[in-house]
Amino acid sequence: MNSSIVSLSEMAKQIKNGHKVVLFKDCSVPMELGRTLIKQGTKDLHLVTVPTGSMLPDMLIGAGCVATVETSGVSLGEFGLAPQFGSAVKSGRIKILDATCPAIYAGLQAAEKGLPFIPLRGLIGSDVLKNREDFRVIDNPFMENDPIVVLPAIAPDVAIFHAGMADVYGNVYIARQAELKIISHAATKTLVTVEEIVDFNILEQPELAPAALSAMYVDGIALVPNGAWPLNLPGYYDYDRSSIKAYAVAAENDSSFKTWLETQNSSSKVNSH
Amino acid sequence: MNSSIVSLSEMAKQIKNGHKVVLFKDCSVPMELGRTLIKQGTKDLHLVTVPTGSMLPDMLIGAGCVATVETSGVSLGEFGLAPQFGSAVKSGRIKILDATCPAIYAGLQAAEKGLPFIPLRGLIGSDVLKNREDFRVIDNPFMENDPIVVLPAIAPDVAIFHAGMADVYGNVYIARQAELKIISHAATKTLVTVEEIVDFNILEQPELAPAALSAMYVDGIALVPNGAWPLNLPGYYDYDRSSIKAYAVAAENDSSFKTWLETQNSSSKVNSH
Amino acid sequence: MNHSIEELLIATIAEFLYGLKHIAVGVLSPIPGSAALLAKVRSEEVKKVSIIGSTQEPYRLDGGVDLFDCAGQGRVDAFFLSGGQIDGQANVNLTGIGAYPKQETRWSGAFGSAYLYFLVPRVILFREEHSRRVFVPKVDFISAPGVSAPNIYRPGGPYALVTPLCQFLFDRNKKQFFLKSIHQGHTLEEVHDNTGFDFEVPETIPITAAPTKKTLKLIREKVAPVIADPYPDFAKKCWPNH
Amino acid sequence: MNHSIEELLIATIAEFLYGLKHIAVGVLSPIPGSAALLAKVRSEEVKKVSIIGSTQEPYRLDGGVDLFDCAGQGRVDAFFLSGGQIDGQANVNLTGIGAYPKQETRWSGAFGSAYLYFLVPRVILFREEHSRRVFVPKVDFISAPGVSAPNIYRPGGPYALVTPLCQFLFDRNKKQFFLKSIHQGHTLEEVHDNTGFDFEVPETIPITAAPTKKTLKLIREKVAPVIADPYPDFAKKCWPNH
Repeated sequence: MNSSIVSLSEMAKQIKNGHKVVLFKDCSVPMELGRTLIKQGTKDLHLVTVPTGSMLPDMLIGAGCVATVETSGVSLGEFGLAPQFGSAVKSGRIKILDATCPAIYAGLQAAEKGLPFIPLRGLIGSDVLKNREDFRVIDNPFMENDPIVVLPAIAPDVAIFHAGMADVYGNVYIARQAELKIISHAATKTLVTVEEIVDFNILEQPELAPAALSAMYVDGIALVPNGAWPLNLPGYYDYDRSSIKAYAVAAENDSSFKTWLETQNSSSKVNSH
Repeated sequence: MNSSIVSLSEMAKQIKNGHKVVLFKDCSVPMELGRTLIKQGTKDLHLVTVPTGSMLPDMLIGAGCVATVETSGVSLGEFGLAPQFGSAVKSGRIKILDATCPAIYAGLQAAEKGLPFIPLRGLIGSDVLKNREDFRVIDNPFMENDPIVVLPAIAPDVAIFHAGMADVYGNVYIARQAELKIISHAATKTLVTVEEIVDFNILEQPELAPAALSAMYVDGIALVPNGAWPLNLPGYYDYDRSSIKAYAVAAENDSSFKTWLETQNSSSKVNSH
Repeated sequence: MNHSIEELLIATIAEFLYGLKHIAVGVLSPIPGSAALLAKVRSEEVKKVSIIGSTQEPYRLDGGVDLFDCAGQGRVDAFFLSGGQIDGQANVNLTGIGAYPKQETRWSGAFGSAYLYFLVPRVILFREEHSRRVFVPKVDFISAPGVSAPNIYRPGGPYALVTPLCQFLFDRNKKQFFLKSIHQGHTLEEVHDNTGFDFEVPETIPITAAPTKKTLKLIREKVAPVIADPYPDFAKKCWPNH
Repeated sequence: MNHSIEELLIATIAEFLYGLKHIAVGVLSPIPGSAALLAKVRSEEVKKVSIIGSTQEPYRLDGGVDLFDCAGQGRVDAFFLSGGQIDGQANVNLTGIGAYPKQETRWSGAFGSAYLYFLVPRVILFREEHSRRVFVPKVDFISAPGVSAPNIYRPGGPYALVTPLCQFLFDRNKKQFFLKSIHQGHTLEEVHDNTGFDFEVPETIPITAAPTKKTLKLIREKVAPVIADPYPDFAKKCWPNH
């Protein structure tokens, strides 16, 4: 048994005002943890979206939890632009650090490897580069007249995600979301909500072990069934399209967003829908 | 069905004199392909051992197939030093490019990402660095007075390894040897010998897919049961300790090594032991 | 045989893709996705079509890093980009309108464009709206530049631009679009009226070839059922009887 | 309670490991491996012992890159190195004897030493042969340096050196070994006779503490059965009755 199993509210308390929090975009989005952060009134987060973000960052921004967004793009996909993100950028309420997808991955991989920086092709001549004071252009040390961008490591305070299965030993099964290893290695702490906690050791199952995140990298696990709702979790549940659509509509203006938020706060949908 | 399924001898012919060939050390060693290379008289290989090597590079060096070894160490482990490697280094018959384990990984990961170079901590002050003209020390662009080593990408012509299972679509199951993805991504071509070829698509099995190397990276698959003998393959067979020991003894001097080699060449042990 | 505008666009884009080994398609791209699938069913050389974000074999990739690494290795031959604004130097703006950072209109962001536009040899620009709002003299924000100085490592870049009115090729030396053909029923005047940047025009302007009967059959029978998985609404709209 | 020299070395090394979260052990290291396991059974703070190359849970790592990345993240607290030669500045030679590259004797190579020696806070040097052949005034080849200039990023480095005769601590400021204790039955003269480099000697030299009854019980009952998996011959030799 592992002492890393905690309640959702205990987990949320480990995320402090001002923390740099890294979020993976794909089907591993800890929506219920996000709602809990809003309820507890977390402020001034620096979100890193890997590499892009959708409803979770938009909702956190709208609720006033966020000071900075480091991202390659925030959008609700087929449900349109991310309205709260858009209005926060426009008003200057949040600081935006625009990147490009592989730059986010590369920065996290640098932190994973303990490198202070990592090079990346592309970017030169873009306004993305022009507006990132923390990106540099150096000469390739191995070739004359070959400028190349170098990116600083991205070392978040906390990685958070939702997964299907953890075990009582603190290991988490991440299925095909291999990038969850990168973000967990890069972050100081990793907090995971899961659909189920099993008694057997995931690492001792030869077919599961290759897609397991070792307990060494996991600082907290909370049992939160439907914790990605209304987003999806492959093998467990699909998108709840009408709820996402309702969000997309509500988020279009601040007063309907506020109303939507109050509905969320007054009753968690997670264990009842 | 995939056209990448070939015979062992057709596969061996794709490895040309002078090729840079990358070998993974762990329980994925394509010993029978190595013996086939010796039989076909391949010359002047540049071996990259990931990150170290054992019997296969020693045997290839002894048989005269190798011009250069790029390695963090060659040894027969509990069976002692690698005798043919040692004598070839001493005589100057091969060029040695000494590295340290994470430098080999980092160089391959640079190639995997299409980066011309990658930084690495450590190494400064070592004679490993002093003797690698292709490693450089630069100033960390993000911090004053912080010298750091940069390594050129390692981009092999061919990656070769042995695995348990491939499918008829050209995908290979690599189990927990995640580094096999790195070497295959870094190499121009990847050639794989396997214990079995299955009819179902490995990528369509949710539990197998995370540990599968996609056919996109696989240029040839040959069915070679016991292809890692006398080394091991987890889930299939253990080390054949007496055969390795016999090799370690035979390799101690050139004449007994030659005798051993002739025995190997006269009859393949692979399908009969 | 009658065809829809979508079928014309699919067939037109596919012409740029035959013989390429690996074609990658971004999210929310049913027409480029269909074109890539058409290229695959028509061309044996096309070994892989990757649809970013797909969870279906054989279209998925091995996670998010895989696409970018694969492009870095030179293993992605074609990709598609769009833009809220695109200008005559093929600069693409996916970020927003107005003075950065507090833009009047903020779109999503650069996504992979600032990297893939440099690395993928054939980047096909595609936009379903052909207007002066989209095709501007100069983009407000360069999410990814169309051209680079000669010393910049850039094996990739813009190759063509396809719209509902016409198709352009991009000349990387002249740093300019070149009108390749106008679709049936449209005129050069219409193209000029709706394009905010200058482009080269050939002496005689071909009409875009209509998809052949065989091509249409392949689109309807082989492509439509596959693209219906990621894009059910698109497939229902285009091929209501299939 | 009687104890073997191996048990003394295991207990002595374990003293450096209590309270550390993650201890990693290289290949062919039964005594350091046993010491790490002893530290784990005695100390709740020790969360993970990684044995490089082990295919057994919970001792395996997630592949070969994992150890080095983990050390780069600052998540490996202790590691062990040995050397064909070790000198008084804690330089380690795993590469060979004679003029490089055509060395008279070529060993295997630097392995991870040229990296881990910089990154892991407590690197314990261990060698079962205490002789002037091993402990030289200056190594022929620096596979990994013991000390670095102050501007070199180096959170890690040599911490102690344990041999069958004695144990040293390494003083990173003075760049010198300091004799911590001599094992029962050995003398300072013997240590000097067999050590080719200078080291500091305290005024009174303690005798290395013998393992307590409780420690021996833990070694024999908890450590021996586990270390027997990767090292059956070692376990059989040390604990023939277990």
